[in-house]
Amino acid sequence: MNERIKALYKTHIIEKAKDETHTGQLTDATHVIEAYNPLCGDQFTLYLKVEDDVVKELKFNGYGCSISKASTAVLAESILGKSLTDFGKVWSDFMEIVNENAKASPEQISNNEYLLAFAAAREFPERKTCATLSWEALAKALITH
Amino acid sequence: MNERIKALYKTHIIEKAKDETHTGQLTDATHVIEAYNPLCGDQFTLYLKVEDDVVKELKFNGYGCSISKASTAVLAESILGKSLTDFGKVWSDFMEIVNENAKASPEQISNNEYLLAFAAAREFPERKTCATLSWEALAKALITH
Amino acid sequence: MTNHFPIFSKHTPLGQPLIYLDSAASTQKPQVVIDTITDFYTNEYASTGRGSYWPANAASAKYEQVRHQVASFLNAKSDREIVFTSGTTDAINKVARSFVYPTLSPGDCVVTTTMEHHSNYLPWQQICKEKKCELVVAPLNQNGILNTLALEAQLAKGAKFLALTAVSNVLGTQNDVTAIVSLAHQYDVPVLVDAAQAVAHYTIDVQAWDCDFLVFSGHKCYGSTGVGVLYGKTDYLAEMQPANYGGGMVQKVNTIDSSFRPIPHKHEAGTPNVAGVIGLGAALEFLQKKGLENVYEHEQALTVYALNQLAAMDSVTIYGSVEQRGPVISFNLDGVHPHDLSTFLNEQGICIRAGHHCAQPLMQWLDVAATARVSFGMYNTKVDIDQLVAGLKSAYQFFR
Amino acid sequence: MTNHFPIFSKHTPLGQPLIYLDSAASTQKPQVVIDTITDFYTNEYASTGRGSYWPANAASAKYEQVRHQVASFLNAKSDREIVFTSGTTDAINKVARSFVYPTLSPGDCVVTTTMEHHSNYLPWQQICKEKKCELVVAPLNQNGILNTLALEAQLAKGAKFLALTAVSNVLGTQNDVTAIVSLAHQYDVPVLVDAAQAVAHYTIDVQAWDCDFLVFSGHKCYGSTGVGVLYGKTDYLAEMQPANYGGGMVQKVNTIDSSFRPIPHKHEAGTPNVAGVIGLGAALEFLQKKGLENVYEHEQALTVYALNQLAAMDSVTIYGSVEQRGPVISFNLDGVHPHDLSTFLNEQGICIRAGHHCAQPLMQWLDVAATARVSFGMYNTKVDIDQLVAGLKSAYQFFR
Ligand SMILES: Cc1ncc(COP(=O)(O)O)c(C=O)c1O
Ligand SMILES: Cc1ncc(COP(=O)(O)O)c(C=O)c1O
Repeated sequence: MNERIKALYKTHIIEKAKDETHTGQLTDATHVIEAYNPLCGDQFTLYLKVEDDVVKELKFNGYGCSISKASTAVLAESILGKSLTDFGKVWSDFMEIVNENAKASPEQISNNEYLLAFAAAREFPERKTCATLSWEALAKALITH
Repeated sequence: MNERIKALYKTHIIEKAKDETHTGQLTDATHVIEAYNPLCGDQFTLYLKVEDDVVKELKFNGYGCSISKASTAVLAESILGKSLTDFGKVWSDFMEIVNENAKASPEQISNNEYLLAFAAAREFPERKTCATLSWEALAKALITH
Repeated sequence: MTNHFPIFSKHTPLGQPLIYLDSAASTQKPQVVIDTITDFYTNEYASTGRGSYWPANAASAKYEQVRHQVASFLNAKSDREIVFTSGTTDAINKVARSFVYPTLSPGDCVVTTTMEHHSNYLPWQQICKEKKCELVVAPLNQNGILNTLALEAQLAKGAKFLALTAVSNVLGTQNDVTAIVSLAHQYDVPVLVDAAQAVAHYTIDVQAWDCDFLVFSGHKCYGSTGVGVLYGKTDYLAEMQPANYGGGMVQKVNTIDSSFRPIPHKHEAGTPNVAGVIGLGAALEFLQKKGLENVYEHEQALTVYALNQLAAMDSVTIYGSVEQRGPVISFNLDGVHPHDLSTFLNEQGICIRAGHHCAQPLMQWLDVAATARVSFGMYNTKVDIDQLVAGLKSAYQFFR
Repeated sequence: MTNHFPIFSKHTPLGQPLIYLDSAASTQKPQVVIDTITDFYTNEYASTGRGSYWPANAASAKYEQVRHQVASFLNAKSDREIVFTSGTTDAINKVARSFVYPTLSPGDCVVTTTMEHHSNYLPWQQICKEKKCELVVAPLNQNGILNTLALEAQLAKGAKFLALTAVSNVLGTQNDVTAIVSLAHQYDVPVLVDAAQAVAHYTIDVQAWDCDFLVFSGHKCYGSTGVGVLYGKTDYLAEMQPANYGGGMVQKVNTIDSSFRPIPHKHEAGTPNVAGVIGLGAALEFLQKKGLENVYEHEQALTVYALNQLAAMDSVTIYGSVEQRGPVISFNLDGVHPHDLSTFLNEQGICIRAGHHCAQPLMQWLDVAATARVSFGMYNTKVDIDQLVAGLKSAYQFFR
């Protein structure tokens, strides 16, 4: 098996893609966010309960490739319990990590190994939209709100 | 001056293009025919007086290149006094003479030197529509009539 | 056969031989097509139209010669029935917008099928929406074959038009176009056939099929990008309003109105894709030299072989019927998302398609969000399929 | 400069060096453009879109890169403002049909000018006819320059749209686009600029010009056939309905309706002319390397030289103004029909255009049925013009 593909799907991604900790839905969500990629049909619905700017609960369900699933799971973990303001930094870090044009190396950006697991997306720019699908949708929904 | 161009515009064509014998119009025409080439803007109006299938009078006016002018003048001469039925043969001969894919040589088709003057159009297929402009319009008008 | 296609003599950036299994999206180009385009631009480029100089007259002559070639390729009655467009999508939109739209009144219906590509679905949906008409989507039988009984019931109700693909770009289903057109004509319903997935694979005969319109793209039959063909019966093309207005299609322009040139020219506004058309001509000649019967036989053998190989894998689900299908196979590998599969196989030089293949209505019918798809061209071999199967096996292991 | 253009290293079929004076119809192609297209088809061909394999991802990346290149070539604010079309004509029809048409009510008016090419005249005429609106044709001053007073009067009456060429393809007149757009905006009239005759000749700056839409064709700026550009301001492009529906432009397809992708993608239905777009990218890069200021200076010098040479001949009538003109000159030679002239010059390897140049309204204004036209590209030289003048002199003799 070649090294590039191993790097892309390193254990954390395959592991997180199968992680069902946050799958499900919330009936009392304050925000319901649709993340949809028209080019491949991948689709997630994110349910958030935000109180006083803090994400108290998050569940998601949907359909997608391992990268989009894993990145949604990691998003859930990264934001849960955080204030939206604090999360801004994590969000930008993640975007930089997957950005193939970024100047900084992934390791210079963050030391969170779950975020860093997506660094190989830099080598696969056509998969970047998978990594950022839910992240982009979340930002868009919370900004327009 | 090169030979091809001389052949195309041989004396008969330049001569006939300037020939005003049949220019003018008829107020008592039985047929008024518009010959128009949308690609170059050339345009002639033909006035015919046809009685008992015989073309008794013909005048034309309009605007065009020497080839279309000369071919209209030659058309006028060839049809005047003829029955439309008899003219059919002249019409086909002329079309064959200018047809670059014809099997017969121009000289095999006709010995009318005014018709033969257009044979060089075979070498200039893009000018064929100039040679046939009025001829085609006439055929179309008399067939649909 | 690959020796005609220069791309196969190279390796991928990762150093693998290229195994191209996405011809349904677009075919690779034979050397002779590339050379024809290069030669045109290099040695005798000019725009077509009324240039009475070399190379403009040469370019115009070639352009019209390709029209003639397309007419005989499709067995059309006359060159005038051939309109060049920028692709299948453009051609379908022209017919929808300029031929069908003006005939629709509120409450009318237009019929299409569940297996259409978005390009043969959305134009009809949108004109129906605008005109408050109904888009009737003819259903499929369980095996992915068109339900002709249901179709006939819809036609009998007084449909205004039927738009139908010759071959599904997902299931590979090959419709019995002759029978369906004849059915539609019993109810006086004109038919457009989307031949995008047929043109490179078997012989099209518009007179035998008796379809009223037929469309395809050059890039899917070994030709240039940006060029397509709209075939239409003379009377229909003559009746149809131009979709675009501009240079080259006009007779006389007056201040308030204008008159247009006869068909096909009135449907070709603006400077055409001359190099594209000339490249298409080279592609059709190439296809005809190889012989569409030979191509068909070769690709059918490959398809059967691939279906057998895939069916032998427990982890693979194949969609659609086994009978009567073009060289297109959609499937899913248990537990592996098509996109992950595609990325994985790409590392081995194997190109497959993943996604909804611009056929969301069909995906809804299949009840999947996406499939993996392989499709073949004349350059594919059994070795490609063996590599694919090996790749599927290691992907299955890797993603477990 | 000719050494970049391989066609000039050959002779015509009659054995003459090629003197190409028809760049306003279409420009010749530099080697680098031809090589880019050949290389794409030969070494990394694939369709764009969601292919997660090489070469599809490479093709998509290049395609989007050219979009970015076009945006910066035009000084657009964002790549999203750039839509690829099949040409100028296609782009204008899209705006007429999908942006202006829906805003028209009976009695409204759309303004264009007497110097427009049919492609920027007929689309407006036809939508006005359909909507029972008036097409107002802004008049010219005696010297062929737009009469801005008359134009302003029309705009003040409440026009819905203004469609205007940057440079006349017959007279060469170069309109003061910035001033005219600003005038139109005073009356809240959006403006489309037809830059077909500008793009290869001087710097376009859509922000400085402040035009709402701008269109051009690849084949007139040293690029491929079958590709064009529609620039539109973000809000307008977003508001504009798609003109075509099909693959690649859709978000979600439901039975009754569908949602579309954001701009620019919603305006690009179907497989695009990928090779054409990539060729356009190479052409713009080539143009920028040569420097549009240098090109402008060179072509202006040629134009002045040619105007002087022609003016010195009593038998020649030149149309239009001497000031402010692009490298296009229309004229007539006494007693010699332009078509005869063109055929005559062609025998000497000299290519000129003859006819109405798809500008019948302007021909009516000039009160001629046809003109002869010469136009220059970066590859022309004074020697070409000397040859032309010599040719005109012998033609005059020959046809006396
Ligand atoms: C001023 C002008 N506008 C529009 C066009 C139409 O361009 P195209 O034929 O490439 O669509 C042309 C050239 O043909 C032109 O010169
Ligand atoms: C069945 C079918 N119809 C229509 C199309 C659209 O063709 P194009 O994108 O070349 O316009 C395609 C392919 O994309 C197709 O497979």
